[in-house]
Amino acid sequence: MMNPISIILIKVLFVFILGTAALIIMQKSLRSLFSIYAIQSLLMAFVSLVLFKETGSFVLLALAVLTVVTKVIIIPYMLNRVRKDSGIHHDAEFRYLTPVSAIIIGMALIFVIYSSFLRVFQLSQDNLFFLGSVIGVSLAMLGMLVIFSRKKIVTKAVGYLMMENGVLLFGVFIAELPFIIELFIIVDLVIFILLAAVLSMGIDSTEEDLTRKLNNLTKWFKQ
Amino acid sequence: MASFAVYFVLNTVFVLAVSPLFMGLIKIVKAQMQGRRGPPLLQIYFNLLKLFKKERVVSLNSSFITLISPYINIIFILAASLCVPLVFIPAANYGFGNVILFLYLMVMAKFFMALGGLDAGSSFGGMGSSREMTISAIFEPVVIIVVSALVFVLNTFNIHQMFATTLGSSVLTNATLFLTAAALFIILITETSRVPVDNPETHLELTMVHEAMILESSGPNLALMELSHAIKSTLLMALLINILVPWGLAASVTPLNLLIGMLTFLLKGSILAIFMAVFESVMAKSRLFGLRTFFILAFALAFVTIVFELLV
Amino acid sequence: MIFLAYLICGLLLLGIAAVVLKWRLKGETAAASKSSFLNNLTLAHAAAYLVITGLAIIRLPLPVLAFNNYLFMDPLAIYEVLIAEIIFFLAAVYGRGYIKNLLERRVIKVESLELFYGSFNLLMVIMVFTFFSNNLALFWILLELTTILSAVLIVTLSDRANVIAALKYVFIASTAMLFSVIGLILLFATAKQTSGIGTLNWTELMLIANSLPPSLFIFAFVFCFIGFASKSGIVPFHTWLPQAYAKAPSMVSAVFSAVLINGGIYGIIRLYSIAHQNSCWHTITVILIVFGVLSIAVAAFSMLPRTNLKKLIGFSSIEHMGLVLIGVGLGTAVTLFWTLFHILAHSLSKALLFFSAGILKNQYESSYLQDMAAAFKLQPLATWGVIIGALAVVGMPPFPIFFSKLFILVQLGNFSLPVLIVVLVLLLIVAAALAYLLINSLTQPGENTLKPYRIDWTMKLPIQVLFVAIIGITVYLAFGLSGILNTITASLGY
Amino acid sequence: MFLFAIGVGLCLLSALICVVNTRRDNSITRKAALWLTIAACLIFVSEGARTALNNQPLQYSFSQIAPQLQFSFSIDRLAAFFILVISIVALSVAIYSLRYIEASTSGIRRNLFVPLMNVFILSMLCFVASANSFAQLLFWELISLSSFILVMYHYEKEETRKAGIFYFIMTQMSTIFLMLGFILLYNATGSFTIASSPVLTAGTNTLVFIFLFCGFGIKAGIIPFHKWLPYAHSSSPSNISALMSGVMIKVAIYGLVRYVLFVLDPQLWWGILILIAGTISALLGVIYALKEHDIKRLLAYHSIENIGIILIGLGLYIIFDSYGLSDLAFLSLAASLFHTLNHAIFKSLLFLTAGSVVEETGTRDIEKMGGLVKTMPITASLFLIGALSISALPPFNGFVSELMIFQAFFQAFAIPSHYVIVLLVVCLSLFALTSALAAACFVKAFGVIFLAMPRSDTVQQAHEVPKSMLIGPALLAFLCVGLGIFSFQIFSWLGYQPPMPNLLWVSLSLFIFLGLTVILVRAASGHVTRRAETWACGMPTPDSHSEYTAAGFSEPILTFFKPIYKTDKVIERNFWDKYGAVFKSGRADIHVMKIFEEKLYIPVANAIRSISRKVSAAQNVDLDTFILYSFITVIILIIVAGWVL
Repeated sequence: MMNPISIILIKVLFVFILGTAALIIMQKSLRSLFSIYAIQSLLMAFVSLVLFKETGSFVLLALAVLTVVTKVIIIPYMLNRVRKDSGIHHDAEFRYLTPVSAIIIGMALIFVIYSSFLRVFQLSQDNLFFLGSVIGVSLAMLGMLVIFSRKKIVTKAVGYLMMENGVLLFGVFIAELPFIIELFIIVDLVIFILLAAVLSMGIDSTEEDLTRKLNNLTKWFKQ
Repeated sequence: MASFAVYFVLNTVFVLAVSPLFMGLIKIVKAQMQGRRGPPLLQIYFNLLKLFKKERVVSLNSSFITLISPYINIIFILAASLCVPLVFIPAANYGFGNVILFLYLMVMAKFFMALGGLDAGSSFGGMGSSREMTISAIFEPVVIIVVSALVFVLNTFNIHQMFATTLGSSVLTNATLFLTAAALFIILITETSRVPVDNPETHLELTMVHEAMILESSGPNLALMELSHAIKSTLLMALLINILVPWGLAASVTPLNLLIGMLTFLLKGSILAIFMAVFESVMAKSRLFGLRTFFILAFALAFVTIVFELLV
Repeated sequence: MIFLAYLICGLLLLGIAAVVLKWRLKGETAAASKSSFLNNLTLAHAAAYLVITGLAIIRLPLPVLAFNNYLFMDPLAIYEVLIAEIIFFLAAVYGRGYIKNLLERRVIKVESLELFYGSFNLLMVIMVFTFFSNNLALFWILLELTTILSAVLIVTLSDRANVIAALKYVFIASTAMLFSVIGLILLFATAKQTSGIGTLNWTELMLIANSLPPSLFIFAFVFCFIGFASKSGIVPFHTWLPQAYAKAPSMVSAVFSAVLINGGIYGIIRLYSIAHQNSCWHTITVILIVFGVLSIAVAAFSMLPRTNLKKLIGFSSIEHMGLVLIGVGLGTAVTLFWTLFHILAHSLSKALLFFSAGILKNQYESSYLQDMAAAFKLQPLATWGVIIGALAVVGMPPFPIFFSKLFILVQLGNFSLPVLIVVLVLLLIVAAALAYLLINSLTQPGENTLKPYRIDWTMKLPIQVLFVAIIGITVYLAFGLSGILNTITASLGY
Repeated sequence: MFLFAIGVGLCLLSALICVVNTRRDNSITRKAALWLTIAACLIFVSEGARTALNNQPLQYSFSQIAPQLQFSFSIDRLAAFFILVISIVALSVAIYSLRYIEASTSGIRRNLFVPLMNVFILSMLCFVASANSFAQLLFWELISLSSFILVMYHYEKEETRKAGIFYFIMTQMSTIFLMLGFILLYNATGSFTIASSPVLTAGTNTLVFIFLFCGFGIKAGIIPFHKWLPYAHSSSPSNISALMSGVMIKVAIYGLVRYVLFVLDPQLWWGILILIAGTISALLGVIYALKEHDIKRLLAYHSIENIGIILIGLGLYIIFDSYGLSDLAFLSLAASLFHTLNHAIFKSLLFLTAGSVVEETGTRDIEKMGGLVKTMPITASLFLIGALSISALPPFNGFVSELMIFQAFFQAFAIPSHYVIVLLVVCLSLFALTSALAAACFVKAFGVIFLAMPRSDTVQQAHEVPKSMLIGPALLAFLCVGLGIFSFQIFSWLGYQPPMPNLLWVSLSLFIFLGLTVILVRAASGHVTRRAETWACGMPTPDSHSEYTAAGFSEPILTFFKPIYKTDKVIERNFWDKYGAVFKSGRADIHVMKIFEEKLYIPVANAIRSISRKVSAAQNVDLDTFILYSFITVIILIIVAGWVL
């Protein structure tokens, strides 16, 4: 019922999204990290567009526009501001997993999720929906993996954003999902980022040097 | 009722009368064994009379316990004496004769004797009480097992009825009674504070138990203590005698029977007293903590009785 | 209508606050008057909410649906809202003296008062609407907003440790909540597949509950559960909780412990009551009981080495959420009845504990147990508050948790004896830990250097009210509460 | 039932009076409240006695409050008997407390004393009267709670803290076992009502028994679970110790009797289990008591001993019953219950008088007492009566119940199984040992506390206690004698003819002998009594240091039972180098191992502690790890949801 080209397109986009996820897991330079995130969000917007073309639901179009505006432009911009203010440009510390093992775990994860979903969705109506859900959940899990395997708060924030992307990816396949919900999710996301940024620098940023504070923060984190 | 009243008077008077006699007899035999002449047979009676007449000297530290404990001793021992018929068995026993009652009446006496020992605050008294209570506690299971063997064999827990049963049967039917009797003998030795458990003749702190407790007693108090001790010995002897060789014990209250009963008891008691004296002379005083073996022996004897009876 | 009343009430007061702060209490005005003004507003807000809810209970035939079925009011929602409002109100009363104390001790800054009270009021509004939201997605969003507001409330004390605690809270709760969205989407898809129209409304989901495909529903439930569990401090998503409770001001801790964590459980109860219509509920029972037991276990073992009173109380909340989860999971009308009662009892007891702990913390300027010397002499009321609260939480009669705990356990025994034994042993450890820590800390002899800290009557009043309330609800159970709880149970389709 | 309700009302009113007046330190309020309690107790005593005699059960049910939540009460003969036991002791304790509370403590804390005591007494009564197990559990917890707070009364003391923690944990443990038992019963029968339930399967029957036995056993202080008892009894105020030791642990016995007799289907091995547990408790209890020099702890260990004796009776009942020997079974049960009453009476008596002594001397260490018989003669006499009763000496009440147990034992030969007979004979001998050791222990206790010279200065300032502190115990002492002498008549009155001697005749003969002896001695002797110094082998005037001490007194017995005490000897040496400087010094240390504490309680506590540390350590990490936990959980959930469900 769907245009085969669209299906192939979406599948290709999925592959790219996973690729960006892998890059986010490995990337040490914060600047590139944010760029990759922007690219990933752009790919998400493309998925929405493709689906919009298929279903004609304007919700998806709005979603694509919203994604581009917030995730491709605003959020990376804000993140870069934080990066410049704090003076931290690299996050080279990994916990629990090295980049290579993280990728391997990630692959295993995708397979596990795939096989679990396969059993549950036995009589699924929609092949693409199934694929979307697998990729979405995997992306969410990979985002979580980023959160716990990277040291810096900003990187963790990117991990969280990636999780959010995964969830949205899952969501776009159900066109009827009320638009207001999606909007709320994105608003929530923006608030979250603001909060995380403010928190990670402390409330009273005028009094003390930001750099020292951020360094302290990692130390404080031990307890 | 009448029969019991007669028993009450007769048994009490008889036990009061003969108890010092056996004590004296034991003393004489022991002296003879040691190559001495020993006191006259009736010396104990004179001693008691003399003590009754003397003044009472009590410690400055002592309290009313010292005053009442001799009385408590004698009355409880006398009450216990009602449980053990020496001469004849009354028709009704009004609850006397219960073997546990018998034992615990004696424990009550012992309890107050031990308190009396502690009352003056002398270290001798304390030591005596401590040792006495220790021995009695350690020995209690033995006594109870022996008693339960008796109860088992004779199928009653009333001493009066036990005697009636043994009186009505020959020794052979109750062969296991000999085992019990041996155990009873050990009880007798222990409860009357004799060698190897205690040495009644000594005032040496290493060995004394019973004597240490009554060290502070004097005058009538001491007399009552001595008398109750003598009665206790007689009662336990009577228990052994009337279980093992009850013949002569009067079954009905006639003057002749009573006379025979008294005479046979005197005879049997004298033989047992002599035997005890001999036994005491050939034994050595044991360490306090060495008594375990002695007690275990009695325990084993009684236990074997029970097992024999169970299996047969 | 009624919902608008709630909303307008909140907006109106915020407006007044903004205006007055701008014109009258500008900068140089004393901190105390500003604080008391803001507190008055908050009190008024909470009181207004209580009145509205009271009116709603008396006047409205339940359930009420409004705003295109996005909001609704059914017995369970009213019940939870009432609990929340009572606690908020008491916390506001308590806060009057408490915030004054904090200001005096310069723990909180005058500038952050607006932020603090603003978030506090907003949290109240959002909490109320969380319970009133009929739509699962709306529910999710509001629940997520409470996380952010809580983080703000924690952070207003502007201590490093607070920032870290807030950060942990935000990260752990939000990441888990994202999985709930996946669950929601799955649920939506499942509903759509079943009835043709995708819906996330409780009311509509209840209608089609028995025709939902079990395996998909379980899947959706599990994902939703992850998020809701993290909001309720269910192990292993609980890790934010002890620290957040310890670092937040005590009036906020009380709200967290008595209201906020009910939010997640509320969602689980709703979802479970849908599952209950479905054939899959036995499976879900197992999941819930496993997590319940796990929560109790971890909480029990974590309590023993605690040295911080507020953390200790936090772990006790985790334990109780575990128990509530078991109660929900057993899925009979009786257990639901007692679980709901348990939620009420737990909220009151926890509020009591945190209010008392707050006084003790102000007295000793520390919430470490080993510092609390001569507590009976210095702060008798707070000490008794902690003791009574602890006894109530352990489940001693005549405190209400005794009943709910016992009857939940009775049903658990029916479910599985070994699990019951495990739970009982764990509860024993909880009781032992509480007794051990409290006895050792509160009976310490004190030096004479410490002087009793003067406590405002507004801080004492809530504690006294809670004393009465805790005993009162046991009595009230016989005179009406029982009927209310039965209505709620029936309304959930048991 | 109406009068009972009035009694309950009076108790609550009395509690209320004090609660309302908490802020003021007013002795009149407390006195008034206590008088109300006394009145209530009198009602309970008379009503309990009446119901026990009439043998007509009283019943009352409240309407159902919530699902499963209903209160109902039923007082049958057994319950009435226990109500009688509780209220008699409560009565004398209340009388005793009139002055004790005022004398012993100060401050407004006293105001909490009366209400808590009332709640304590009431909850015990209600536990006994409850007709459903749910209500029993509730009152059980109330008993625990009120007594726990009372134990913590002197909370400033280090030992009280330890006792409180120990007590709280143990009572919670007992509640948990009871809960298990009750829940099992509920799930098997579908109701909380305490009634015989034929539908129980053998497995449930056994499990319920084990749970209930452990639950009630902990509260009763059966040996492996006994450790709380000496701590809690010794550190609580003495009137509370009297209540706890006198009646609280009996409430546990009531529970056990109730369930074993009326609900479950007893098996032979239960009887054997109870018998062995009872024998061990009795023996070890008294052996531990012998080494104690803390008067209240000594009494507490004797409570363990006596609970053991009560259990022996109960165990014998089950054993005989399962062989169909109903006469013997009844004798054992009667003995067990009678001993329950007796122990309640004499142990409260002992605790109350010990309380007076502790109050006057300011110490619980008997090694520091001595000579009190001269300054406190009435207290001493009352204590002596208690000591004689607990040592099971005729004609006091303790003797009668032990006599009955002995007689039951003696008839063990009626049992067909030889193994059981041998077991019974072994238990019998140990039981005899127990009773003799108890006598030894009380010779020590009475001798060292009251007799001879004072061992420390504080003791010399002791005075006789006020009247109410004598009347309370005197009431109990009177019962000790009365219940002993008239035991046969009392049993006949209740319609049971026990095969035991009529102690009235024994007492009569004792009386006759006493009269005769006194007359004869008076007649013979010169009535001269001279006071002189104690003879000390010619040494200078003996002072209190040369007295025999409590430690010295019990030393021989301790030596006999060395293997049980597990004395731990640590001997280290000093080595001297050639200049005389120490280069290794050491110490010699002998201490009696607290075997249960060191081998059972502490290892368990340590195991829990180490798990706790690990669990805590796992949570004492940073955010990354927390997220990792969530991550792993989510993966597991996905796998489980996908593959398992």
